[in-house]
Amino acid sequence: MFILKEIGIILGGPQGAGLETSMAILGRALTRKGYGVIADREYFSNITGRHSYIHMLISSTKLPRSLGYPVEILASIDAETVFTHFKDVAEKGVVIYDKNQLDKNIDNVPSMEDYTRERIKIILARLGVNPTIENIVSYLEKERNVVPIEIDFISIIRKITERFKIDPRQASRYVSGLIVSAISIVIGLEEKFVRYGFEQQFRERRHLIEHNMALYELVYDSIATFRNIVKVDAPRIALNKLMILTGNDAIAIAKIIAGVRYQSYYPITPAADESFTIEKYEYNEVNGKAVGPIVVMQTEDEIAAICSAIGASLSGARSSTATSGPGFDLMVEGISFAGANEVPVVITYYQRGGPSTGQPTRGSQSDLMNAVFAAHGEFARVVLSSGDHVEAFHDTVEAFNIAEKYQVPVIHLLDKFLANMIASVPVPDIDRVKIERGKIVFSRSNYKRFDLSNLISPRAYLGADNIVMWHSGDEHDEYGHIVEDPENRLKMYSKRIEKMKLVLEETPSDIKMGVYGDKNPDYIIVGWGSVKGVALDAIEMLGDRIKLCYINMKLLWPFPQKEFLEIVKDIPRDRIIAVEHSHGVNIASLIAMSTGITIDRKIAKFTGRPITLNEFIEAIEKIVYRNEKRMVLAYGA
Amino acid sequence: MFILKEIGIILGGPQGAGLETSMAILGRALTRKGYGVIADREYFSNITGRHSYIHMLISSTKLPRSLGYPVEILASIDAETVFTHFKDVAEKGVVIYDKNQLDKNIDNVPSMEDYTRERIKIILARLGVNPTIENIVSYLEKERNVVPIEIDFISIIRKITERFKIDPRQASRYVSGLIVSAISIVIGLEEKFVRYGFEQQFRERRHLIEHNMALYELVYDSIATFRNIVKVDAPRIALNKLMILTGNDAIAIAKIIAGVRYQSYYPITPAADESFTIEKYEYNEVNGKAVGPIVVMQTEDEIAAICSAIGASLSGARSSTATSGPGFDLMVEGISFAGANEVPVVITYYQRGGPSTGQPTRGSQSDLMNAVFAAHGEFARVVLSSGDHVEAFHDTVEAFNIAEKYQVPVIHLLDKFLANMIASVPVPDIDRVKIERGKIVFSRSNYKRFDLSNLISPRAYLGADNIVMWHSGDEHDEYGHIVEDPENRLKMYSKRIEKMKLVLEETPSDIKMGVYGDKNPDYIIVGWGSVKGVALDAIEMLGDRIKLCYINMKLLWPFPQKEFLEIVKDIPRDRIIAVEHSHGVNIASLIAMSTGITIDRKIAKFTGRPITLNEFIEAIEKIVYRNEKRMVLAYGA
Amino acid sequence: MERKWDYKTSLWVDWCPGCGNFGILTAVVKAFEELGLDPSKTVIVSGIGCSSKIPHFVNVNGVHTLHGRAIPFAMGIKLANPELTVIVHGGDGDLLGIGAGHFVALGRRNLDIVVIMHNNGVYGLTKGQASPTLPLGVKTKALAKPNIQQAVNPILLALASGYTFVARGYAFESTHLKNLIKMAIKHRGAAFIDVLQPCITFNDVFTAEFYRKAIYKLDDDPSWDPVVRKPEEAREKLLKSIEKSLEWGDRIPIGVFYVNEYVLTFEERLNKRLYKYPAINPSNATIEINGKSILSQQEFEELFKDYIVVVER
Amino acid sequence: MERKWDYKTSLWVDWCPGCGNFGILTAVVKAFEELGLDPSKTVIVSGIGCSSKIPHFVNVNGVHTLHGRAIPFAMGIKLANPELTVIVHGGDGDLLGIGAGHFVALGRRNLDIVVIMHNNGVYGLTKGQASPTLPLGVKTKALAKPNIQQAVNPILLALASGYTFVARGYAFESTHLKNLIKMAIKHRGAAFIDVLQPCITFNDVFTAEFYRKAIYKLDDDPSWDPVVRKPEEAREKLLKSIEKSLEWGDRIPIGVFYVNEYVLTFEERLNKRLYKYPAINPSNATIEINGKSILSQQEFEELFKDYIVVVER
Ligand SMILES: Cc1ncc(C[n+]2csc(CCOP(=O)(O)OP(=O)(O)O)c2C)c(N)n1
Ligand SMILES: Cc1ncc(C[n+]2csc(CCOP(=O)(O)OP(=O)(O)O)c2C)c(N)n1
Ligand code: SF4
Ligand code: SF4
Ligand SMILES: [Mg+2]
Ligand SMILES: [Mg+2]
Repeated sequence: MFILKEIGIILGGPQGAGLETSMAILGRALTRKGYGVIADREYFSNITGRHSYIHMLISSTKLPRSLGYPVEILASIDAETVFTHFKDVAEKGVVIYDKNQLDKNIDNVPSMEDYTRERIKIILARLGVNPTIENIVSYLEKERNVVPIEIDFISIIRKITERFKIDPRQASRYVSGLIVSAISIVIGLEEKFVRYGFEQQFRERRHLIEHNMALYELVYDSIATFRNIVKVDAPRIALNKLMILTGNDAIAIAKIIAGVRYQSYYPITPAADESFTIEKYEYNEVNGKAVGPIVVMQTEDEIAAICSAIGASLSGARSSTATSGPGFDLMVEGISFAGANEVPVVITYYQRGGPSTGQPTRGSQSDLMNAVFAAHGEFARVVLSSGDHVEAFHDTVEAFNIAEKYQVPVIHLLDKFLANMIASVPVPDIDRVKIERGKIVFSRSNYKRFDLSNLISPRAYLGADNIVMWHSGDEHDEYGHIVEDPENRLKMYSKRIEKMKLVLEETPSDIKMGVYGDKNPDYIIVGWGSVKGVALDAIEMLGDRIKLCYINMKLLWPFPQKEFLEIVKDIPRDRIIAVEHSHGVNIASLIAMSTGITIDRKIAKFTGRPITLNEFIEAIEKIVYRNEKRMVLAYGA
Repeated sequence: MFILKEIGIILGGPQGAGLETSMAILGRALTRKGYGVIADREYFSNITGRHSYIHMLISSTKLPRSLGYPVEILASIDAETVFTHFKDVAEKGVVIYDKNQLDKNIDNVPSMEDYTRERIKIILARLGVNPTIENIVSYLEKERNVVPIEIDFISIIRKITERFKIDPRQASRYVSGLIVSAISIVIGLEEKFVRYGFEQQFRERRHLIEHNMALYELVYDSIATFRNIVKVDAPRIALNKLMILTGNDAIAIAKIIAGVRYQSYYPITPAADESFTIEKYEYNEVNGKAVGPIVVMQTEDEIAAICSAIGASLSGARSSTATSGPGFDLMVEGISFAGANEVPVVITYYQRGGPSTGQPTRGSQSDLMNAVFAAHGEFARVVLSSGDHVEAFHDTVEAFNIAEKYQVPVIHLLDKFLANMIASVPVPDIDRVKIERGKIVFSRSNYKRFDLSNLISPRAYLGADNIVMWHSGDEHDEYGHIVEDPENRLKMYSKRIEKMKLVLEETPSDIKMGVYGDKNPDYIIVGWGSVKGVALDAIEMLGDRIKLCYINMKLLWPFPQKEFLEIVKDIPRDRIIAVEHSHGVNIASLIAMSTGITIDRKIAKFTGRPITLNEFIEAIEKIVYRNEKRMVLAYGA
Repeated sequence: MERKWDYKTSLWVDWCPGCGNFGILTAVVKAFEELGLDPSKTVIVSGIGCSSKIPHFVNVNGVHTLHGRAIPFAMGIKLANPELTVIVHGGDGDLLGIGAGHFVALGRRNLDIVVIMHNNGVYGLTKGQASPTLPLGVKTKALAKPNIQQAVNPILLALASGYTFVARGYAFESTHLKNLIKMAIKHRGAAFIDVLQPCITFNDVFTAEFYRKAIYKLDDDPSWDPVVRKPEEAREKLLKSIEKSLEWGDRIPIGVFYVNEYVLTFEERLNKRLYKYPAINPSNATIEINGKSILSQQEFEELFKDYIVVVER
Repeated sequence: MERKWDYKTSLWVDWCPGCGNFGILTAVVKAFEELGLDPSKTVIVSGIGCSSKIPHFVNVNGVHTLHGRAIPFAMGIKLANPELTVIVHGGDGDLLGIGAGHFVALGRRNLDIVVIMHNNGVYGLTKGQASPTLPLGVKTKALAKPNIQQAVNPILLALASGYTFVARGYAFESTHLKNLIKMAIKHRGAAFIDVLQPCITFNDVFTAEFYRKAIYKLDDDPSWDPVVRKPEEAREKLLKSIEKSLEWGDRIPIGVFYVNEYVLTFEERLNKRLYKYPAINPSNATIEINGKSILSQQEFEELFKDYIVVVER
């Protein structure tokens, strides 16, 4: 095998077997050595037993942005993983599997969905392979030159439990370390990095470090012949310090830095982890400075989450909530109250597969129109999206700034891909963080909360000395008292909507959108959110054949019509391609309504799995070379 | 005064004084004589004391469709009415007022909002009129040739209470009859029609008929000199039988005829009256046929309203709910469940002023985007609107048909104007009513609720013999069991969305839109819902100067792109005018996104009051003759 | 009894091994078997959560709805077709957190529905946050800090809300639980069973061991009679059961707390207004004849005569 | 006491003449006066309904929110600035219909908020539909048919939910009500007052005449002591007050049903985690210095060191 600049890995096993732990250990270990790492986590809406997997990319030259197929290493904890992913292993790749599973037949994998089983059986039948692990492994070996690496999971773990006198019922805890060890050995990661990974992970349970290092040695002995069989180049990324975190964590940390002091939530995938992280940091002192207190409130439902966040904002706290589609739906009425009363509040909205409960643990970008248009009546709202962890960090701060400067609800529209993806990223530059709270009134006589003389109302917090004020969801006068007079209505209603103009005028262009790639492109790709990474990699890879430019839309509402038109002014309409993790590719609708530009080249994916580089490139090629209009992608298990 | 073909009337007084009763009595009496009647009801979100009024039009030649200013008759119960509406009385019109209010100063009208008071004071000051009733009446008489008709309310009602030994605390009950009498006398309506009005109204409290007729005679004596001072032509409408009802009632009746058997609601203005009417008819037998039983369920909130309606539909009932903006917001998650599980359900959505509580008793069309786009995830939904009572009747039936044929949630998008407007309309032709329930399976082995072999799933009701089925808000397989397989996802998700195509293909064009006016117009006006009446009257009135055509959009989603493009294909883009009771005139956005046509001539009104004919004509003229782009209307108190 | 139907589906049950939900599933299936319920006339309605997956594992109609909303869905199903046996399953978060408003409302209606609550003290499916039944100050392993909210008492809340059958079962006392479920189904009116359910993955405080020690059966006390035997007894029996509901900790009673058959069911109340209900009901009433309204033009005008005006020339 | 503030706004009060809300308004204003509350440190939070218009008539901060949601809004306001006196006003529909879930949740938190419920048995502002407190079978004049749902018992529900101060007042017993309000405001923890409020326009059953005859004061019985005087008494006192809460009809008790100061307030619970809370709290904690983060780059990296990896070449 050649020395590779980057390698893809799939680690698979049943939910609950510790894959997340493996991902964290491996991610830290690799980053420690200086590699760039990214990893997507795919799992069912289930706590124990269903198939889950990590799809990881390790790069020696850059911080990776996207994932693709095939992968060099398939590391399986169970038979289901092999059945599910065998076809994704690269020619000359590696498959790691448990010896004890060799004779497992696909019909004896109850955790597999019937639909999937039938589908895979057909594939195997076409290949003429009997549906057992043994047959698949030998098929891979023979037909695809894949190197099989067999490990006896049971006997290795038994040795550990015996050596350390561990209750055998705890044995399964060691599977994650075993798989980390195996992968490390196969890619030749030095022991000290593996140890670092274990140390970081088990800081608070130090005995586990020792156990896992012992495990590492046993695995080493067992597969020593395969050491460094997959050769990845030495890292040459010019960064000495990195953060490795999920999107949830990036946003949680950003919220803390932005000064959130009230975060409400009702548990929901994939948003809850954000609140959990904030709660971990609810009060800290650093160099004698208090960071906090942050009240992190688990409410009785999402309605209470949004309403209490609005209440906290009225009292003067930077305030936010986090949810996904079903929860957002319940927040809509509350958001309309924030709109009517000009209350700053940030709603972090992680999209997952809908409608209804949909695919709770899978990703999507199908809620764009919901974020922009849900709620009765018209009022100013801002919808902001982020293309990756670093953007998400800074946009989170920006979301609070916009909310407070314009006294509007801001929806930060993200997705499950970002939420659960871990990535190694540069440490954010804290100096870049600006905290703008807008104009605040601390004490005033004859205070008018909704003064009509300016588009931005003078904001005072409840409790401000000598200030008494009213808020009402009913149409109100400058004091906040209910008034139904038509002239007052006309002024107050217009004022609230027309703030949107200020947002458009004053928001810096890099918050509105990012433009990447060729200055004189043949085609322009438009997307937002989690499309960014794969799009940037694709334009780079296709660069010598097709000149591409990617517009990463960030300010989705109000739509930055002027800037968008400026960028696309010279390109023929049929050379714009819109991409989205949805069926409708709804960004195209938003563009049409905001600019009159109709985009009919579209790339859609709505299986709940992220767009991978291989299929994306293929789709672009089909559009460019074969004049396809609509590409529906479906790669990934 | 000339003999008029039609006359406008304003009846005003405090909320709770019986204006609605006056409207009902007068409406029936006038219809009995053969006049066409329409009346808008304006009132505060208040039970007793705030200013409310009826704006009515009586026509001798047609069933009127819109209202306008100025009015021939201002009939006031209190001083506030005179202050609020004096400027709306036509030259040579009539003002009816209570003698006891003559010296009332505007500063002594506590029920008037401060904002309004100041506004009116400025107007009066400019006219040089002191703010008392006396001064206003004499101003009207001198400067505007208005005929003042003074009535001593107190003494007349005292006579009645004394004659019939009525508890004086009940005296206020007679105000509505008094004002009906006065108007009837002024327009020369014969006594028998007045009696008919009272008889219909007080069917169940017959003594009130006698009291009110006595009252009529007293009023007659008191203002006999003014008998028939306002001359309206004899009716010449060729209909012998009419219905007179509100929009709420028209829809309630239509639901009963359509076969609704479960209607859920949580009280909210202006939707609750619909459910109240259905409940009145919850079970009846006509010629031995059972109409019902209809379970009309007041739920604990709107979430329970939509969820229970979906549940009832699963059991096989034609099922619906009715609400307005705040309630709809709460239903969004439920609607997404209906979408995901292909459950037919009708949501009757009466728009009122938003956002938040907004203007709960005023009208708007500002919820279009909410109706079309609220809810996470993508799925088929249908949004249908109606331009008037007759349309609303038939569309209600159609809404159920569409819901059941395509197994989708249907949102019937109406507004407060229609809901509370009473109108005399032809009796609907019951033969036109078609009830289509779609394909139903009553018993089958190996039943698959979500069979993928057809875009329309085979529907069975819960309880069908030998059928067991599952529904899940999670993505599911053909049986309704949760499945996360990506291929199944792709198929099932697409299937649900692609039903929309069938709706577009199969819906008759008159349900999609109505086109009125000139075949070769200079300008095309596009609107929907309650814009229809005023638009049709305007194109008629402007017909000799500007050739106009009106497109009454009815099927709002899926948007009937093809038909729309066909109609506008020959008209320059700058000759299309969009009209809506909203700030954004959002139908233009929906058109832009669906057809690529950008409309930038817009007429907007968002004071909560309906667009009146006078201002609408003026706006069209300004657009046509002065090249104005955006007209914001604001007429009406 | 001849076993006509198989009440288990072939689906793989994806709860964690050792989860209390398995015990509940067994009891449900056994109860249905013993009652011989017709699967096509029986409906399990659930919310969202680990527990709410149960309809897929039982071979009767299943409606797996939205988080917290099983009760309103069930209400619509039942009102439209009162001949169905309708059973709601939900988690403690589902029914007493986001769904508490509906839980209270069902009590006020006494609709003939059974509500079975899988009470595991946590939000299982979202990875172990505190649920509304976890007591103040308890720190399970998934929590970073001890629980900051008090527990709601499900039995007390059900009694306060008007449920006319209130009981508590334990997931791993399967026969006892099965009997409670049978009684609840046979009861006319709103029935509630609070089922103590160990969550092996997230709740390391209220474990099977804990419950094994703490629970005792109300039945074991021969003087315990929770049934209102004449209307006048209702107040006193209610008070007794409320008193009993306050027991928690070392000694946790399971069994029937309260039964009152003297409150009219919602179906009976509707019957007073809709006369032929429940025999004729929304699911079986005729609404069209050959695609036409059941009313002729004349009948329509007769029915809605209040709105019709005949012009008098 | 010197009267520093005027607690009435100049707005016209647009309730129906004779409405019980006037009595409640008087009592509130008087209570505030006697407590000398600083209007700028006091907040009335309300839902939507006739009753919920009250903040506009009182000259302290007013937040007139969404139907049923006053409690969560109030929670956010109070948690963010625990120094505010926060009082929730709502209708019976607002708090026990659409808002019942929040009502229950507040009890579980024992947050230091007062909830005053205007109990008129109807949905006033939407024209008189039955509210959750209207008893089964009652037909008020706005109803076409007798009420088909049972009433929820607000006192019992509050007790079951964990409120630590529970009382009932009557709108037209203004002084008595004023005293209840003062006690509730002074109480540390979640306080609930059920205020019987005649609706002159829609409720012709539970009228002022009706109440005048039916109500009696708990205070009049010298043996009535609702206050938990030591923790061990809580259970017994709770049971007594529950028993009392069942009285309704000819004899309706008003006064204090239950007071328990031994339950930690939510603020106190938070203090255990956030140490300086409530003194330092979300409304007054520093979040920026001259528009910059309060942390330097180094401090940032220190705080989040768990996420940082230093590359080892
Ligand atoms: C509106 C909404 N909010 C949140 C969620 C996320 N969610 C899924 S299951 C669950 C809670 C599960 O807890 P519980 O009801 O106790 O059931 P268990 O899993 O413990 O059986 C939540 C909050 C959701 N599906 N919908
Ligand atoms: C989400 C929502 N649903 C319904 C309404 C309509 N609504 C306004 S006031 C009200 C009920 C009022 O009853 P209650 O809370 O008892 O207050 P009251 O008027 O009797 O004081 C309702 C249902 C609303 N504003 N918002
Ligand atoms: S997480 Fe708990 S409740 Fe859910 S399946 Fe596992 S053990 Fe059962
Ligand atoms: S309707 Fe009833 S509650 Fe509302 S203001 Fe009038 S009397 Fe008071
Ligand atoms: Mg639970
Ligand atoms: Mg009320």
